Amino acid sequence: MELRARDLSHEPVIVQIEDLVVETAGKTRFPVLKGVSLNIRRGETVCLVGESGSGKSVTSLATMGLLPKDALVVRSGTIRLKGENLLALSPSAMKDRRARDLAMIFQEPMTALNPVMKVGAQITEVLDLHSRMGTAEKRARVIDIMEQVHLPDVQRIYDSYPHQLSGGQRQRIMIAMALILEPALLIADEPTTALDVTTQKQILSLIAELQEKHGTAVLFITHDMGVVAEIADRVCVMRHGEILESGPIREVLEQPKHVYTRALLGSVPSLVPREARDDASGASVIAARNLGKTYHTGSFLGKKSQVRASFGVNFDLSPGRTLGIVGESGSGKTTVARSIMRLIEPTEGQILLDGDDIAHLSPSAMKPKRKKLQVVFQDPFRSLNPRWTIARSMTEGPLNYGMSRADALAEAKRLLKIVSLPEDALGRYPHQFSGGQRQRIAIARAVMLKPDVLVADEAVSALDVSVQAQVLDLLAELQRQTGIAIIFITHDLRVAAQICDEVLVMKRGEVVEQGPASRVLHQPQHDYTRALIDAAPGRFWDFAAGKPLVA
Amino acid sequence: MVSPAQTGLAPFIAAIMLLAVILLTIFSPQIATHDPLAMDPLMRLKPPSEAHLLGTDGYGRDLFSRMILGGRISLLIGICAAVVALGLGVLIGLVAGYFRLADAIIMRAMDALMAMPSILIAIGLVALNGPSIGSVIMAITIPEVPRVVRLVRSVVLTAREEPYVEAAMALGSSTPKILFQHLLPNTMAPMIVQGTYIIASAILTEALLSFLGAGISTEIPTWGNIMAEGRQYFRINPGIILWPGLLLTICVLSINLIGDAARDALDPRMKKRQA
Amino acid sequence: AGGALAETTVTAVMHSDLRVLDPVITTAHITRDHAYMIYDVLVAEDETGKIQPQMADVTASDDGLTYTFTLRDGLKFHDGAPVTGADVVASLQRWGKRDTGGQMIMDVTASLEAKDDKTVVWALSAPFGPFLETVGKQSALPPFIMPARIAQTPADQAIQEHIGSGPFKFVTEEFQPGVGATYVKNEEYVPRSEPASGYAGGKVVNVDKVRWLTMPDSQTAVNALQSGDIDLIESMPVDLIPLLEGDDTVAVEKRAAFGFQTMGRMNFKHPPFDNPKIRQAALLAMSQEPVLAALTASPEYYQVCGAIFGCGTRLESTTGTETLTAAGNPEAAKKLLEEAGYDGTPVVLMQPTEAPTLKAQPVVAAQQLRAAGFNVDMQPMDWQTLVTRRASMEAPANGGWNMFFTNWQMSEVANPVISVMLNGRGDTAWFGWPDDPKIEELRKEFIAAATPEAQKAAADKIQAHAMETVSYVPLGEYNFPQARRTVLTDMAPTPVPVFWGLKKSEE
Amino acid sequence: MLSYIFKRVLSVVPVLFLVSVFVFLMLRLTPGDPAAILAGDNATPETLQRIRDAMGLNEPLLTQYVKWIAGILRGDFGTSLISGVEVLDLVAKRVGPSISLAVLTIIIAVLVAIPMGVIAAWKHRSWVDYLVMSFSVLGFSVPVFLVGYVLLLVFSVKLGWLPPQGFKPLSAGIAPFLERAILPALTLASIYIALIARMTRAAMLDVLNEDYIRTARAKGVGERRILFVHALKNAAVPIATIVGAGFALLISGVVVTETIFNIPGIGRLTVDAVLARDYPVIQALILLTASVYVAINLLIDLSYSLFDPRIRY
Ligand SMILES: Nc1ncnc2c1ncn2[C@@H]1O[C@H](COP(=O)(O)OP(=O)(O)OP(=O)(O)O)[C@@H](O)[C@H]1O
Ligand SMILES: Nc1ncnc2c1ncn2[C@@H]1O[C@H](COP(=O)(O)OP(=O)(O)OP(=O)(O)O)[C@@H](O)[C@H]1O
Ligand SMILES: [Mg+2]
Ligand SMILES: [Mg+2]
Repeated sequence: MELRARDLSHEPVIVQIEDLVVETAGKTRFPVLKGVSLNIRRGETVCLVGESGSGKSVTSLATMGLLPKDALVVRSGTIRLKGENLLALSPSAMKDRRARDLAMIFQEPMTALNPVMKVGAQITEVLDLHSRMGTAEKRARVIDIMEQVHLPDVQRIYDSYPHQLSGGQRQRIMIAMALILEPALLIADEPTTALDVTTQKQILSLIAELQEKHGTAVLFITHDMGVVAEIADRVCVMRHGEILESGPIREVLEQPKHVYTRALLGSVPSLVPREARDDASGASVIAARNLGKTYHTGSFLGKKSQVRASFGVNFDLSPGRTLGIVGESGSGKTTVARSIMRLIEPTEGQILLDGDDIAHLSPSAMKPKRKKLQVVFQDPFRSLNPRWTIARSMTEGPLNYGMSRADALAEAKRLLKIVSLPEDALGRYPHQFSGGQRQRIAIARAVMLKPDVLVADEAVSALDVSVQAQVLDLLAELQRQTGIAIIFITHDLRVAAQICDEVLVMKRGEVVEQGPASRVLHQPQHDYTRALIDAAPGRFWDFAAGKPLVA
Repeated sequence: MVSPAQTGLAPFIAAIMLLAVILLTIFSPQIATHDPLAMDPLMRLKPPSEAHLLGTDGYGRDLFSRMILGGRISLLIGICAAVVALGLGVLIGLVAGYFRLADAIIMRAMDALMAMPSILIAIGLVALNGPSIGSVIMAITIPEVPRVVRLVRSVVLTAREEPYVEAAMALGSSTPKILFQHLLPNTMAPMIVQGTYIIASAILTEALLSFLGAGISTEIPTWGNIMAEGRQYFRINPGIILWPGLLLTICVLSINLIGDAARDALDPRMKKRQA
Repeated sequence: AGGALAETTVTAVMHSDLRVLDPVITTAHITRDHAYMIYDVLVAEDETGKIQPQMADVTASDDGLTYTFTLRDGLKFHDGAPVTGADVVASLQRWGKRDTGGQMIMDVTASLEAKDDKTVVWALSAPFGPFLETVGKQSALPPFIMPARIAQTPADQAIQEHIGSGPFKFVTEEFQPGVGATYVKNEEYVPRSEPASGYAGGKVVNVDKVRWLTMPDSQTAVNALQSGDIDLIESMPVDLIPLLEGDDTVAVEKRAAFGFQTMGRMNFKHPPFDNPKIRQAALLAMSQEPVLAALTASPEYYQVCGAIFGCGTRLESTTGTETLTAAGNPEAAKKLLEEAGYDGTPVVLMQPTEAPTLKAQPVVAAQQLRAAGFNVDMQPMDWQTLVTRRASMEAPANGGWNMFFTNWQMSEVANPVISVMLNGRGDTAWFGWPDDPKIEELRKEFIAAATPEAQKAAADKIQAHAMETVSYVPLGEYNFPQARRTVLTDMAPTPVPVFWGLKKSEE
Repeated sequence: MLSYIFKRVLSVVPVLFLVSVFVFLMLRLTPGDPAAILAGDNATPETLQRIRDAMGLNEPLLTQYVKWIAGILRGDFGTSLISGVEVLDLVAKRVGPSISLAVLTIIIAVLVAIPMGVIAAWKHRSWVDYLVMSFSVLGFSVPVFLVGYVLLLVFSVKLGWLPPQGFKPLSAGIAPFLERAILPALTLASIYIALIARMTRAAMLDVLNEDYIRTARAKGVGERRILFVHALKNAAVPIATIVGAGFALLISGVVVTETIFNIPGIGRLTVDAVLARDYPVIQALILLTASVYVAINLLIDLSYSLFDPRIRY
């Protein structure tokens, strides 16, 4: 695969956004977009990238005329669609343009479809609104577009409700709905973020295929540089409501002009596995033997249903080393983590902490062991009690184990410095910090107890790449200083490649492949691992180096 | 916090009206023109006059004085009922939300309590203990408890899944510590809101109980029993019902409006919408 | 063809809700009123208070020891069976187990037998002066005649069938306690030939159907009367009379000369009212008029009266009630209390909260007692709790009581035999349980009295004694008027609302 | 689905069992003695004792309870202690009015409240919204009997349009039924409308924030269709839930309304029975209302799958 390098300069400009300024409504106006300009030609894909909150979604919603009325308003600028200024249109005229001339698909396929309407009807609704076709004709048209998005068993799916479809299928329905009237412009706001890598790959190629076929202009919003490398003709990099840099994909990736772009690209972890560190001690601090967990659900009256969320997990981890657990959503990664942490009681196997089996200890017997096992969760917004000051959150553990408050506070200060947060952070509340800062606080809190093992469940998945890089560096630094063993759970192979010594690949609760990171990621043995690696977007490109990766 | 522009003026007007009613009742001994208990049956059901601002009731007692003292007791009943219901409800709800085993049993009992018509339980309980203030408060409180329990339980069930609670477990915090320090504060916002609704509905329920003949003694005036006694004179002297009714409505309305405003202000989803 | 003549239905809202249908098991007035509809009585009182034959002629032997009842012809129960002597005997026996007067007669009964289908002979072992009055007078528990098979039901168990020989038949299917009851004209009934007078004479029914409705809200009843939904409100709240003023389709009037006596009763068993002086003080503290005013609203419908047998009656005497009928004498009461060494023991006053004719008395009385220095603990409760609690002989602190209030129809207190408050037999006496041998002696004297003058003399002594020991505190008489639509005419002026004789005209 | 229904019905059993225990204990611990009320003013203590014996009130509580439950299982709810009428018969005659009143109320409430709530949510923070919300708060804040009296005063007494009291069954014709039922139903509906309108608004506000509403807008769907087709059906579950939960409110309202408008329903029957300590009647009635409440909420639970295809049993 390669970067796109099509010459589209002969194609007409479909959308032209000029000097778009969007502010918050109400008395205190706060600029959200500070004069954004961009244009997209027929058949062209423009990717909008940038950190969270930079204004990507606002740009797209403004174009659709869907800004939340009571919150955001367009102050100035124009948005022209084939020469016509959309901002000047009446609401009903704008309503008429939607779906016909410009369409949009959203990030969450799970929530973007009306759960109580059959998907066929939801697609048909577009035709109801914008055409005068007869019933049979409409149905034929809908079936046709559903086939175009490669949905299987179209007749059945036509009469299905969204919840009866997989995420990928739902996203295909969204695409079908968006493209049925062959709009000139398709806006896709992170359409694949919520999908598995394999599904993501399919959706991306589907969009490319349909774009080819209908000559649609596509505005594609994503924060994943891999995806950008895969599909973009041109890239616009946004930050703080401004476009910092834009240009053809190759130009931006190879010679980024803006420092921010450079930093952004530099933060994208490489798919090349880190060099294996040698296992100095050899003694394992934590180990799993045939660990498994089966969930029993259903009420005490109802019939029991069982989910075998994980089984047959075996590993040994020695101090100072990192074990990665990768796999698709629902493959049982979190279940393993929670079992090890003894947040749940495993149903099979053993967990050996310093040689002692803790798999079935009672809460009181578990208490002294807890010190040695700490955890960092995925969502930085929910892993700190919003009502507690940072000081209180950080000292909670040590106080539980009898440390004096003064000592605990001193230790908290020390650790805050290590995670590069100001000392006065102690008196503040979580909402006063950004996601990345919160995640660093969570890590600091976890190491307050000087644990032997740290379990990080998707600890960086919710963060922007640049922030992600900082947090990963922090973990590595801590590990170097304290010799902590880390179990790192992620679905992102790039991240796994960068920090893991060993990798364990899970699929449907089962470990399908396990071994040193370099081997698993380089020479995958199992088909599933191979498929996973193949699907990783932009894997042909080395972003930090700004050049293709030579395999 | 939410600015007045966002929530409208209503809660502010409500707060002012409520304050006025509360002041009126707090200072009722100073404001009252007569001893609210002194009766003169030969002067009964007199229309408003200089001597009796709002006239007299069926025993020849001064309606105005009774009404403002009655407000004090009605409010007191409301507040006590809310405090007791919340206290019990939070405790039971925390336990039900956190311990699976207790949950099944507690929730069945709560379902049973919910299924029994509250007004009938209340009448029964008042009959059981005699119509004292205490038993009326209890009668109003008990049917409210299951609602509070459900609310607390659902908050706890959600909060329990929050990573920060799991983190606290991982940090070795004990169950009571998690319950009272991590989970309890989460129930505060909905509880404050629920509390206002309980106050409002308790004041109304007290009035209903009096209306049905299971209220507090006429010796202790409340809005409810003033109205209940006045009901048969509705067409003769509607003031006996309308004046306390008006005060009660203003008061309950204000409390409800404040509750609504508090809910909007405290609801994280509403915050997000505004963010 | 059947529809040619419109059915006349009289719809009445009665003073309370009919729930108990057995006239022997309860003294509730509404049940007695119901019984007057469907049952007949042997002998009955006429307008002047004289006992007249109704179902039977009665003759007394010269020694006053044997009474012979001879049933008249044509008497039939609603199920078609003729009324026989056996039915009468069974009915009288059941009644004799429950009625106070009946019990006293039964105490001196030698035999009560049916000689044949038509004749019943009642032999006494000792003379019983007010025999006919007890059997024939309208009271809370008159002896109604029902079929023997029904009357054989134990006196403590409610009867299940409601069959009498009276002028109306009870429609069992339409009976809904709390809602209403329906009576239809008994076509088979043969009225006596004399004109109706009081409860005696020919009970001629001029309407086809009578419906009694319950309306818990008196304003609703007034609304319904004005809208023509109902024809009669038996007991019209005086306060609401102004609503009917100016409406000439409606008349408000007193039914009968005599109404009710309202009274308070103290508990003789427990302090402070076990002390006669303190009872006296309570009597001195009280005054009738405020109580009556709170209860009845307008002086037109109440009367201050200290006579325990009623004002305007043959036995009237007002000895010992001078302060009661005036403004009371709190000062004297205070002094007496001091003398008696009253130590502030709380007086538990039971106040029913939901009985319209009973809730005002304790409230006003409490204020009067407090003014005289009593420490009053007024405990509100519903009427049911009250009737249960007043049966408790425990100390007030353990669920007992010191004082409660109730009302009697004048006929129920009209003489010392009937009036239960004058029973002085200690623990078997009426609630309050006075142990008062003196009054028992006086009552015997009354029973034994041969002439009206001797009876009056005995009654006077009883009045004086009762007030001295404060057997109870009479709080005056009241008489709620009825409100009827003027389409109803010819209603009998009896305290019990009877539905024979009255006519309903087309509108 | 069937097995779910079976399970749900089964889960009702412990609830009703607890209800029966609560009621039974509550009554037996209450002072008040049906024997005393039956006997009247001049009964002697022995008479009372004998009547109590005859009523079976002197037996141990557990025996009484077991007898009662055993009776119910045979379909025998006993007889009224006071009037001697069979409880089942007594209640059967009284449920009609209450049910027809309740149904009429619910119909009125739903027809009025849902459009109110929808419009309030649509015009969020406009004066329409405030108007609807003010009305609905007011509905909660005025005592029911006041509403009843005022309606009565205006429509029957002053205007003379409607009869002031009483009840005619539906079998007597729609007009006579409505004529007498409309005022009580409106009285009852005031609070119910408030409740449903408020919940509808809240549920609609939630739904209107959902992604699929944005999707619908992106398709060019008009406002009315968004409100009534896309949003309302999604908001139906919480609305249906509140309709069920509001049933409890309805009962307490019914007690009062039946008194004011003199409707021979079970509300009044219950109050009368409580005041008269007519144990079998109270027990049967509370068990009945509890069962109806549970059944309604069960039906509503099951109805969720009509509104929301994700819910399947
Ligand atoms: N409804 C709103 N009201 C007020 N401000 C808003 C609203 N929606 C977005 N904003 C603000 O606009 C800015 C840009 O938001 P936007 O959603 O476009 O970010 P984004 O680039 O799409 O981020 P992400 O990658 O997290 O989706 C942010 O600062 C955000 O706080
Ligand atoms: N509490 C639970 N009860 C029942 N089933 C559960 C429970 N938690 C998880 N599961 C099921 O166990 C399986 C594994 O879930 P798990 O959360 O471990 O996956 P994961 O690999 O962490 O996925 P993701 O990447 O989405 O976080 C899933 O099928 C899930 O539905
Ligand atoms: Mg976005
Ligand atoms: Mg997970």
